[in-house]
Amino acid sequence: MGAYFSEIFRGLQSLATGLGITFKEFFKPVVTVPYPYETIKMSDRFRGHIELVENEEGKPKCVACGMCQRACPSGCISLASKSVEYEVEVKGEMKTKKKKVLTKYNLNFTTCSLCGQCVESCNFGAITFSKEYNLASSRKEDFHFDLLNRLKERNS
Amino acid sequence: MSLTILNAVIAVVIAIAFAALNAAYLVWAERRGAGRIQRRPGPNVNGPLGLLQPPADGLKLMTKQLVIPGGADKALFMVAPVLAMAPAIMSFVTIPFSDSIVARSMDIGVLMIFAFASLGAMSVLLAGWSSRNKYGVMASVRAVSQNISYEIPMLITVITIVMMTGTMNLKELVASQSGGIWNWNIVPSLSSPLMPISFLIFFTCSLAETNRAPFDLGEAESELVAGFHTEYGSMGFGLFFMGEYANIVIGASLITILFLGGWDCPLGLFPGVWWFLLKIYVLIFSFIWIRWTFPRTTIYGLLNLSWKILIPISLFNLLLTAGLLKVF
Amino acid sequence: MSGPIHIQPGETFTLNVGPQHPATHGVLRVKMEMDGEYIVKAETVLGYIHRMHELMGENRTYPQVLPNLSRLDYLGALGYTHGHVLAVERAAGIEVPERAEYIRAITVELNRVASHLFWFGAFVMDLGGFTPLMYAIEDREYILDMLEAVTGSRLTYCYYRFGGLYNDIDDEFIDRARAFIPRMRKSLKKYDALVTGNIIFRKRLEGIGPISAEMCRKYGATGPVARGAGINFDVRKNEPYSVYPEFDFDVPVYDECDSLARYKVRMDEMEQSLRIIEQGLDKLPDGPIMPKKKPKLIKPPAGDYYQAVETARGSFGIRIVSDGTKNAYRFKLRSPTYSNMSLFDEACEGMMIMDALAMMGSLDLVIPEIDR
Amino acid sequence: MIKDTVLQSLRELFPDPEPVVEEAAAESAEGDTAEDDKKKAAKKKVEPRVNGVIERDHAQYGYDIDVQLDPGELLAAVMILDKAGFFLECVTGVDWIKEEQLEAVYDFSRYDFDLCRVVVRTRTSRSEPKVPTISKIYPGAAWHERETHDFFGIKFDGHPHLVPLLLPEDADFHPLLKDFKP
Repeated sequence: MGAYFSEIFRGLQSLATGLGITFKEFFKPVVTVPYPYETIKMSDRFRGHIELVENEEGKPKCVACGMCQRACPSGCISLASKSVEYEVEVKGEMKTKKKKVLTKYNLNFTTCSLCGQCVESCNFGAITFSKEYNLASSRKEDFHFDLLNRLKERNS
Repeated sequence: MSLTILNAVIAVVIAIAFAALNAAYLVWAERRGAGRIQRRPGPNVNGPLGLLQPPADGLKLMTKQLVIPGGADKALFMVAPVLAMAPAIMSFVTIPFSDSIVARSMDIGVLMIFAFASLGAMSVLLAGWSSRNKYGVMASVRAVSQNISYEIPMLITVITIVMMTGTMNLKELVASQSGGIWNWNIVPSLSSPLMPISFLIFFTCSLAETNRAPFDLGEAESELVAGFHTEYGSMGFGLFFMGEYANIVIGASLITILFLGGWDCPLGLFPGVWWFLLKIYVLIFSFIWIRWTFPRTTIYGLLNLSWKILIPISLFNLLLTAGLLKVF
Repeated sequence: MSGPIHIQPGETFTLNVGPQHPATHGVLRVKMEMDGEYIVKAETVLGYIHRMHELMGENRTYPQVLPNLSRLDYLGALGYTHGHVLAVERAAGIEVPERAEYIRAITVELNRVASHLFWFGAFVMDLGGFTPLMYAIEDREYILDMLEAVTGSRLTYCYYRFGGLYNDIDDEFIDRARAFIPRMRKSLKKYDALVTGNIIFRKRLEGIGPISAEMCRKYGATGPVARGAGINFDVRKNEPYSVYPEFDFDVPVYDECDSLARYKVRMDEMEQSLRIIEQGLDKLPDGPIMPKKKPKLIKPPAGDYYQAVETARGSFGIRIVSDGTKNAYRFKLRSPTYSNMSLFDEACEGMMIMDALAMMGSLDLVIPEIDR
Repeated sequence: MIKDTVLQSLRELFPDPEPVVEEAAAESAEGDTAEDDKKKAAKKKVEPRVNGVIERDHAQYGYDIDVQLDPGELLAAVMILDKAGFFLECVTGVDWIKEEQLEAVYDFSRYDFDLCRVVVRTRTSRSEPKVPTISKIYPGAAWHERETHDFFGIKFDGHPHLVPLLLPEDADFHPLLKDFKP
């Protein structure tokens, strides 16, 4: 009999404790961010999709070596280049040299797993992570990024 | 004669409007309250403080298609949500909001409310069974056994009060408690020393009767998906939802009338409808508060609570009060 | 609760719990033969998000598999990537600098706390209490923010590298981690009062869903499920790896074998993880985070290598059969919940559906990790 | 030490090197047809491992005892481990396509602090892979064997419910075989 009542009493006590906790929380300020109206700043190391890095002339740093393409586990990077001849002065003489110039750098973001292997594999620091996270669309094609175009748009 | 009919019609319309408005805005209050308890704002986009959320929800629900599952019993499927809402509104007719604001004061007011409350279980049973969903059937069977076992302690408690006051008329019940907090039924007196416990029992039972957490076994969203209204969409679901909140208002009003002195002021001054409303909204807040604090009970835990704790104690209280009423 | 007494043939019905059901936390399906509310027989159906990570492991080079591991278990991803890098380091014989190992241990334990926190919330939500989930998520967000600042992603980390780490932690991380420990301890007290002590909660779990030690052994259950059955088994202690021998921590073990025991094990484990983080931050040595000489191309010598680690859900094993090339010949992932879930069919027989689902919640299921 | 006792009782399964020879003879008898000649030639290049018990360095391999035996002896070995209180960690397969063999791998471990991981392997022919089920001893093996059957097509004799677990119900392919083309 005593156990019966003490169990009821302890049960009620535990319920009251719970109610006390939620009552206290009721008066605390909210902790959420009203998302579309306010956004938080992404941390410096946040890994968004990749972006080409430009050199001082506003041209991509990329030398089209293709390391990123090979490192990518899901094969979402495709790039193309062409050879361009250019002249340099070596010991007072003009010489023509060949250089690869990036003509296409496409990222298929639909299959990218944001692992960052491409950025790590790049020996020239030519790609970096963007801080974009508000990517949303109902069309798949919107995530086939032409990174060269994006670079141009950024510069213009 | 025609004036009485007009009076009655106006009263009924006001009752319906009050029930519907309460149902709609209690959803908003519940969501805001839950939000605050969980450290988030709740609905706050539609209108100031999100106050336009209920009409928006209502519009959305009304524009949706009512899908009747194949193999369902069509007639019963359609009747069930109406049966959830109608008794709740009917009950409002007898509830006295103040000395003068009452649609129809009846001598058997308490009995009538309980009769309509039992119909609520009927709607749950019909909804679950007619929608031909296994989860729905399981939920409705649960809900019915729950309603039956919780009506017993509830009625025993009411009998205790009726014995003390000698009336079943809700208005007279309140009148017998007027004149300050010391006259209320919740306060123990010489002839009824266990009234606070009775109040707790009645409160628990009304939580269970209205299928509120922690006794929301009929819905049990983590086990039975959505319980008896799994197959309901559009306004069918909306009616269940509104019926639930209308029932909550009834439950809170009943507690106020039976235990908390109705429209009586705690100090015995300026009684009026505002006191009644204040009391029921405090009670409704506590319903919301409890819902967002506790986990759900099990079906056998629920029945154990009713048959092993609530019924014996309320019976004991009945006997004790009966005996003491003879003495004092 | 005792099971059904008389089952007449033809009086049972089949209930499909899942693949879309709130209690299955994903796309798990359990075909239940029901007698009213009682389960007569259950059969788990898997494979709704099977992605064949093992074949991907064979088709890709070792570094390319790195992001896959965090997709196994989205709640405690670092534990799984830790197992992977340790396995490859063991196979290829790569030395790891001490600082890197300490940071790994700290981040893994933080991730374990985050995982247990989310489990705690989801479990109480299984039982019908919604609010604790929100409190748990609030604390978990703190950890995720912290890990995001270091690793660059919130859930599917790709932070560990063979031989070390992707990048070093900074002072800000250390400060935040130090601030997190007292905050979490306070929260644990709150959870204890709000949930663990609650009579409704206890009534739902005490004595419900018994999983005995012998059953654990026969099914190969590990982690909190085994520890809730009185088995003192934790890979961190039984088969020490990384820098765990340096830490002073206890393995919580409860003998009750019921759902409440499994719950308590996880709640106590959070406290132990905090202790490890605390010690790790104190002992954190200076130095490089990558070895000085690291092979450019990872080609482990031919052989069969196995590595087990203790993740939030139990013993995660990874077997690498190498044939000396840059791709693994066989890449086997032994996921803990797979074994833990396999005993559900037997354990839930004769239980009521609500108790069975509470027990399922106490197994801490992450479906992508079962299906792989 | 549990390791020594288990090592000893497992070694008792191999009384002398004779069974190894028998197995090799039986296999060559099986592949008598002319079509198999090519495969036989391939087999000769890479000799499969001889059955037996090997002690491994835990630090290097991650396990202590490495047993390879015939499918027929599997149950005896598993029973020894069951009696010694091991738990089943997992079951998996390896496709040795060059040797025309499929290998079923069983990992066992212990709950106590007497660290000892045992790997039991058994090889079966690739054309008709058949291994007895251990789900009678370890019910937990049922799922692992179904998974291995999914991925490699190894038939587990006596398995109560050998239907695809992770793959679709109607799957008739085995993705982890080295000659699998999606």
